Amino acid sequence: MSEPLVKIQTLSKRFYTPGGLLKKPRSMLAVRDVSLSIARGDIVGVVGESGCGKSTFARLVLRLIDPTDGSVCFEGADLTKLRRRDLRKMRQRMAMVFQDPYSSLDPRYRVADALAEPFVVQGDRVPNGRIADLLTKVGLPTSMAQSYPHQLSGGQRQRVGIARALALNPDFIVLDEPTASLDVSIQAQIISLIQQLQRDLDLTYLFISHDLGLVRYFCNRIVVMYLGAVVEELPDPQAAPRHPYTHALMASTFAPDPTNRQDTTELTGEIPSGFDLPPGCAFAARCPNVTARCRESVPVLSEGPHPVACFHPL
Amino acid sequence: QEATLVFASNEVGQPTYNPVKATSLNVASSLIFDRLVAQDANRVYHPHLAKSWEEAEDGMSWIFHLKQGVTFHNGAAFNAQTVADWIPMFDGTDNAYLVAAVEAVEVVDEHTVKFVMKHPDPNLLYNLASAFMGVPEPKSFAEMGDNFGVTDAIGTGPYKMQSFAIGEQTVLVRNEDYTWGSPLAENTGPAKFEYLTFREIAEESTAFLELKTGGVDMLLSVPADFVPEVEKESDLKLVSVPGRELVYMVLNVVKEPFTDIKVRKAAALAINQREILDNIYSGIGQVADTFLISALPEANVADEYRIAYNPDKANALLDEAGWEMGADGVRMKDGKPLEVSLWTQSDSVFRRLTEVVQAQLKAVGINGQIATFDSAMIRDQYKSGDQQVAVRSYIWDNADIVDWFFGADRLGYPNISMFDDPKAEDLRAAAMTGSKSSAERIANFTVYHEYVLSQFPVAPIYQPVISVGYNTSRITLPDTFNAPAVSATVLMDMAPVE
Amino acid sequence: MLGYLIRRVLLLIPVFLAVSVVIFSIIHMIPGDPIDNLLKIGAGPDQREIITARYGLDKPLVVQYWIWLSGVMQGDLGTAIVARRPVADLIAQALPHSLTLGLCALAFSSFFGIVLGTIAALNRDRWIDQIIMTVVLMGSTIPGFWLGLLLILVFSVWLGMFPVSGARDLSSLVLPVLTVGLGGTALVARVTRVAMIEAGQRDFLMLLHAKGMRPLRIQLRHVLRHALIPVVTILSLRIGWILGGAVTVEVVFARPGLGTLLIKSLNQHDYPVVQACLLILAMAVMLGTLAGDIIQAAMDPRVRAAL
Amino acid sequence: MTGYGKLNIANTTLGRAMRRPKGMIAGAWLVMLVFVAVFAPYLTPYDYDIQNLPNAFTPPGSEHWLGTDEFGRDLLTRIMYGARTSLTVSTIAIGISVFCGMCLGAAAGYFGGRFDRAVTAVVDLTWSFPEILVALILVAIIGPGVTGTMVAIGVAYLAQFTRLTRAQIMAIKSETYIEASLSLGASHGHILMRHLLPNALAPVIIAAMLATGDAIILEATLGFFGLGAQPPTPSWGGLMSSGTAQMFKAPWIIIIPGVAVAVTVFAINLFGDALIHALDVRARVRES
Amino acid sequence: MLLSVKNLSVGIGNLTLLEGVSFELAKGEILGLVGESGSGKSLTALALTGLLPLIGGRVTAGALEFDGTDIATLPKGKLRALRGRRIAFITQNPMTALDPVQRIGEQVDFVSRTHLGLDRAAARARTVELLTQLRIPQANTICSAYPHQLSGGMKQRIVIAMALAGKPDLIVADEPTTALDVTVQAQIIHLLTRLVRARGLALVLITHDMGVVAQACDKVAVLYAGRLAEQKPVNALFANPQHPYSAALIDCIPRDGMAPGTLTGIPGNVASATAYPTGCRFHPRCPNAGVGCDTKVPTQRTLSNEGTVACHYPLNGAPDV
Ligand SMILES: Nc1ncnc2c1ncn2[C@@H]1O[C@H](COP(=O)(O)OP(=O)(O)OP(=O)(O)O)[C@@H](O)[C@H]1O
Ligand SMILES: Nc1ncnc2c1ncn2[C@@H]1O[C@H](COP(=O)(O)OP(=O)(O)OP(=O)(O)O)[C@@H](O)[C@H]1O
Ligand SMILES: [Mg+2]
Ligand SMILES: [Mg+2]
Ligand code: NI
Repeated sequence: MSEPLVKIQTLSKRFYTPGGLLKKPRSMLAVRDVSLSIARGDIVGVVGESGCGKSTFARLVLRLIDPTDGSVCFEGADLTKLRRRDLRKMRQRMAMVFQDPYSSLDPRYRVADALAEPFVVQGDRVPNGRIADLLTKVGLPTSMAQSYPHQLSGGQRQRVGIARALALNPDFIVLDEPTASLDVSIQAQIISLIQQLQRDLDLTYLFISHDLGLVRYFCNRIVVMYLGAVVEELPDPQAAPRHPYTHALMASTFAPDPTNRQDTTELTGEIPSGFDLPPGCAFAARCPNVTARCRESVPVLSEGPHPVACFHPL
Repeated sequence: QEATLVFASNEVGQPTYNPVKATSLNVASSLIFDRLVAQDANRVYHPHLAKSWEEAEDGMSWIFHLKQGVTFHNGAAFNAQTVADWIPMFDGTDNAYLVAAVEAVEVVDEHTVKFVMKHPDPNLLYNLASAFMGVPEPKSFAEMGDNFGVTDAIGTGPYKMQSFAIGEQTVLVRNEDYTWGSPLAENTGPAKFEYLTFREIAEESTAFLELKTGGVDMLLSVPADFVPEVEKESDLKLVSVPGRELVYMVLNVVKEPFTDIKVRKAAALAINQREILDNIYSGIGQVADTFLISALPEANVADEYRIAYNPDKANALLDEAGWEMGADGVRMKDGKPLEVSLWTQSDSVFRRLTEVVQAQLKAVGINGQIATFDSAMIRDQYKSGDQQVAVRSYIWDNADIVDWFFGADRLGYPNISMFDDPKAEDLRAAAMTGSKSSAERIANFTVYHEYVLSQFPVAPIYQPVISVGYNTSRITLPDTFNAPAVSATVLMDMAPVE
Repeated sequence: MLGYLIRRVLLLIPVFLAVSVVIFSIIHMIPGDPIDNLLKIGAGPDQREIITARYGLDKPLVVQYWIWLSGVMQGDLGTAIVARRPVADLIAQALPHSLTLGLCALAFSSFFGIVLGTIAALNRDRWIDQIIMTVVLMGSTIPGFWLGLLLILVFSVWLGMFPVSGARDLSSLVLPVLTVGLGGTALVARVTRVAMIEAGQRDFLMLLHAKGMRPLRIQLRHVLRHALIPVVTILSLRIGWILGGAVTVEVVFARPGLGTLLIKSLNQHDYPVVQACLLILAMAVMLGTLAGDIIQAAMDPRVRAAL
Repeated sequence: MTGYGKLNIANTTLGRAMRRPKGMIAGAWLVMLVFVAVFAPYLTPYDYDIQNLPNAFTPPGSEHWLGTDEFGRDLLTRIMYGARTSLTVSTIAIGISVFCGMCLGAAAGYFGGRFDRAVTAVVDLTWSFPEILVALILVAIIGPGVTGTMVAIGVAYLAQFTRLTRAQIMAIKSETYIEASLSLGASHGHILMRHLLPNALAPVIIAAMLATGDAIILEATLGFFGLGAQPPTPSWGGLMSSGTAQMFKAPWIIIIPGVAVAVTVFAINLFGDALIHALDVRARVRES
Repeated sequence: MLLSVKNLSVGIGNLTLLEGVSFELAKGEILGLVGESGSGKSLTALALTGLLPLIGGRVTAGALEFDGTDIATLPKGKLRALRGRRIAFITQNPMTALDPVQRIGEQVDFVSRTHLGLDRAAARARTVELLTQLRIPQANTICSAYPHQLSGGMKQRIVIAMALAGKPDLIVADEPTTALDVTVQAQIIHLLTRLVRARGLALVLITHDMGVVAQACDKVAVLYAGRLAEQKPVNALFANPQHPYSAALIDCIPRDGMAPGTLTGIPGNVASATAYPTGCRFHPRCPNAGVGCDTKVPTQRTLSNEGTVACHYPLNGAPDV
């Protein structure tokens, strides 16, 4: 294995809710000790339920926010230590596509302006024909350059978002639930577009989603997060789950097949709040196989080809 | 048997009825406290609590014979001892200057006192007639301390204080035992109204409205603006009382262009007093041509010193002084326009008056830039000496006002004109401290006054009268009063309509 | 909740101190000298020094502030320089007038504002909404003092229905309350209308309908209740605004209230009185905000939870 | 390049605002007022400052349409010139206020932290005070006159714009497109100038518009207390102030300037309403 | 049949947003209503519960027979008595479905107090019982809680409890799990299906997720742009989708073992209500579109005896030209 494109080591982020004069400040670990290497051309999926820290992780990876701990190396350069100016240059190499296509475009910017912005902020001129080129690449008519975001449908906006991410020819793109707010039919379109772009442009993806089915279809490697920590890393999408949480996730995905009905759910109980995590395994409260040990000590991610953080993996 | 009166707007907000300590007193205080002497409309002194008095030849002592049978509201008797206790109360107060010349008060017998003087004071009777010389009851005065004049006020006057809310109203109740009223009024016995309510209304138009709509029965001073309105109403009537106010324009003698006496004189002659009287003051009152109100003997200056409107002379003087008329109606000299700052207070009457003054100055080519300040700030501003012209008024009825406003030791404020002239200082000293008797004092002040007028640090404008407006369906009043201003003398003759 | 209240009240102390510093320094930035008001014609030159010393005005500002503050802490607001009376007396005399006017105006604008705003919101975009909002808007575009004068002209002078000025009985309260209240009504009506419309678009209303609840009950028990939360907040934040906004109106109607006192003292540079008036207003503002917070917490469990 | 991030509010939006009947009537009044104010010297045969005392208190008639004041000056002329003062004072004051308020509010909202808390605390406190009080005290400090009034009004409204801008910035700051811009390597300056401020501008413009109306009232109130423009410069408040004393003799002197103020402020509010609708992106979609 | 919708058309203003929708539902059955965003699913739900006037809409044609009465023409008062009592509604987003300032208990109590005439205590007892049945721990405490104190899944259960409180015959659930996490979604769907089976209720389950349809429903009605595309028992639909749209929709869900690149989605955009295409509204996006699709509106046809389809060129079926 050659040097990975992105190497993430023990990345953590703690959020502090500001205590006012009247409120006690509280803090939560939104991301806990996440380590991950992404090789060039890889598509790594991150799944987990809402609020488990996926977006925070994505932001950390691109250093849109500063980590509390840990490092992110991009081609050997530690992003967390780069100076502002170098970081800005480095941003040409990586990009992000956001979850909500409705708020990820400035309502006052025409499509052309939005696509020109990457060049402007980098202090470059927009190469001739680049905007039309980008639009074509994401399957939009070039006439759309003069439209405002409110004139576009959700899918079209998301395509603009993708085009903007592609503008500076990055190597690495973080996709934060790019299809979560779209219709299934449009989701499929966007997924196939992303897939095709990956192949054509030799991109590396960190793909974030709450939909395990989608991630299993789309990614080479899957990281499962629960309350800020990685609980399992599936080395390939078809690997059998070893963590009870992954298993539950899989069981909760409804297969579009009426002949194969599942009628049970294993999970009961509530996701604990990140502010006051119980000691021990964060999943203990909902785990069907919970033991006394789970409630006392925190399992660590095991080594090996199929790492899992559980005392009694399946 | 009650009436509601409204104080003049300049009497609003008076904080206390303590005559010894107050810095200002309103009409109601003259109903609560009586004074030793009273002035008539011609400012001649008449007996009141003092039946008669004798001044020593050398001016070093005065003997006062007091009225008998006078009692305070609380029953205490008024006698020589009262006066002896009273005069020392002024020590250390703001009003101490009134009796500063008195060395000691000696009780001669129960109803006779002798004032022993430090030095002759021809002004003593004037001082004794002032509102601050209303006689309080010494015992309760000592007992009540700062509350005297606030929660209660005990004098010998025709009315007792019933309640007092500062800035709001004062309610007086009749003193049924009163029989010692000043002979200047027709009625010397108990007053005719059982209750009098004095309201304080700062806004003149509101006060007028109250009178018009019957909310109050009498305005103690109807603003000139509303005089025609009052005249229009069938059940309202006006009586006028000579006032103590004088409106004038000050010129700063140390600021260009008024360092040149010709320009000062021109500015003074540019003021059309008659036009102002007719248009701003509805023709009520009279034009002023000296710096003192005309009732004072010292105002009787030689005609050459009187300052009257003369635009031709003004223009000629300005031409002489080298100020050439420019195309836009503003005079120029050495390329500089004749522009002056014109300061005044922000009250609406002053603003209007000043606007007319501005227009009149403009007519002879002087361009005035109005700046208004509130009454507290403007005094501070005068101290800077930046003013060139100011429009002001004073309320005072003694010639020593000339000393106050033109004394060289008060430059800036009150000497707004920055007038500092050696000859004037000599004359001033003679008038202030060199006079032994009243007659001498009058002569000295007249000369001093004439000299000041001849230097044009000031241009007199207008001398108002006080117009008392009342509702004839509620109140009857005689048509004329023998008093220099609205006071107990006037109000004692006020009677309810049957 | 109780703990919150205690902390919230304790928090008022530093705010109060900060406000007192601001008020004190601002007042002393005003050029002019109150002593000039006290000097009488004929007073000797030493009189000025005597009076200045009597009021401690010759001391450094910091010392003056300290003297003032320690007095205030002990409930002594000092002595008015020009009015020469304990400031507390003056305030005690003026405050009831202002409070009556302010509270009546507040009640007036809250009542009419909420009623009109609700009617407008219920008839959104129909003519009745347009008319109400236009009239309400007109009410807020008229300068208060001018409206006051006009009301006097019409109701007192022409119709003779109410007294022109003063504060002696209830009838003298009508016109001032109307004048002050009208502007407030506009504010409340606008906020209520928007809040009602916004609350009327809440998702949970659909479920209330689905439960078979009567529409009127939904509007009054649920929508209005939600709409009142922002209305109360705005009202509590602007309580000082409504109280202090009466300044001009008090002058026009010659009401011997705090506003009249303040303006007069400001003109005379009677520092202690101006300071006290402003301090009282600031207290009213702080207490208003506090009351607003409490009412809001009482009305909204989410707010309570965040405490 | 297409007009990258350019301000596109003024031209099209004003047009849209004017297209609504309310906006049109209100706009027409305002345009007329500005016209009259600018060209006053050419529109009236009278001077605003030349006194003609015998002519004082002429009631409205054919010679003087709105009558004359206590110095015999034509009231219509003075109202026209007064519009100059009142409009200039209020717009400049609000301009100052908007500028400073936006700077403060943007800094507080964008950078947050202690500075934000300090600004918010001060702003909230002053905001709760009636503008008239703040202005009265400031005029007392600065001194009366046009400059004093402008500064006082400007400062009195500072809190409002700081608050508003801060709230806007805070709201927009959490929009994803800001993060998107950051992820492309944008600097703070770019974010502030190209995204936050332009997007926060619309509500601020509307608030400024409405505040201009309030400022006219405030200016009139200060004028009423004799603290506004100094004579003979006419201002609406000053006219009303001198009219109070003449309320019975010549009620028109106070009534007419008051009507001018009320109508103008009303028009500004109506126009502001129309602007709100015109600026609302969603409404625009609905209309198209 | 408990519910039979015949030719339902719904309009708002002068726009016809729903056109000729028909389906039937018996007790104990679950009907899945699927379609992309804007296809008219929620409008159908509102029509079924008589809530269309809330959004300014009205039934312009057709009949909505519920237990023999046409609720489209029922007077307001009677409709309100029916709503919450016999027809219950579960809304999409549990986060915003409850009044945030009223206690949970009171909100649920209201239904049984209004519709079943229970007094305060009885209503509360019933509420507690219902919540317990829905596997909400400590139902008593929850009753005095406020909505913000509960998680999304919990709130959705409260909404379900509210729906059940009036002992309804028909429940209309508009995307009850879209806002929830997958694990919670699974719980809720299972809960609903179990309730329907156990109590013999009828459920109209609105969703855009073919997976949910496949797992939970007995019958499916596929909506596209305000018209019914296809309607069939669930097994038949998945085994043999005849409308190209149904087929495409099913293919949008990634399945285990799908090869990369096989997921293509449906080209184009969802048709907008203000600019519906002429003829078959799906034709601009349809891979099978042929002559006539752009002019003629397809009618509902019964091809196999299992349901109806409205397509000129159905898959595995004779074209209708
Ligand atoms: N700026 C922030 N300040 C404080 N807390 C934050 C901040 N951003 C996120 N959090 C908290 O961190 C946790 C993780 O949030 P994050 O947005 O990363 O979750 P997510 O997995 O992306 O969720 P979703 O699927 O809803 O997008 C949440 O509990 C959230 O409340
Ligand atoms: N109040 C309304 N006014 C005008 N058009 C409306 C209104 N409500 C809905 N529509 C239109 O009616 C059509 C159907 O809307 P509906 O809400 O039923 O769709 P849906 O299938 O529920 O979509 P989603 O999956 O997004 O909930 C859409 O085109 C929508 O634009
Ligand atoms: Mg996220
Ligand atoms: Mg819907
Ligand atoms: Ni370009």
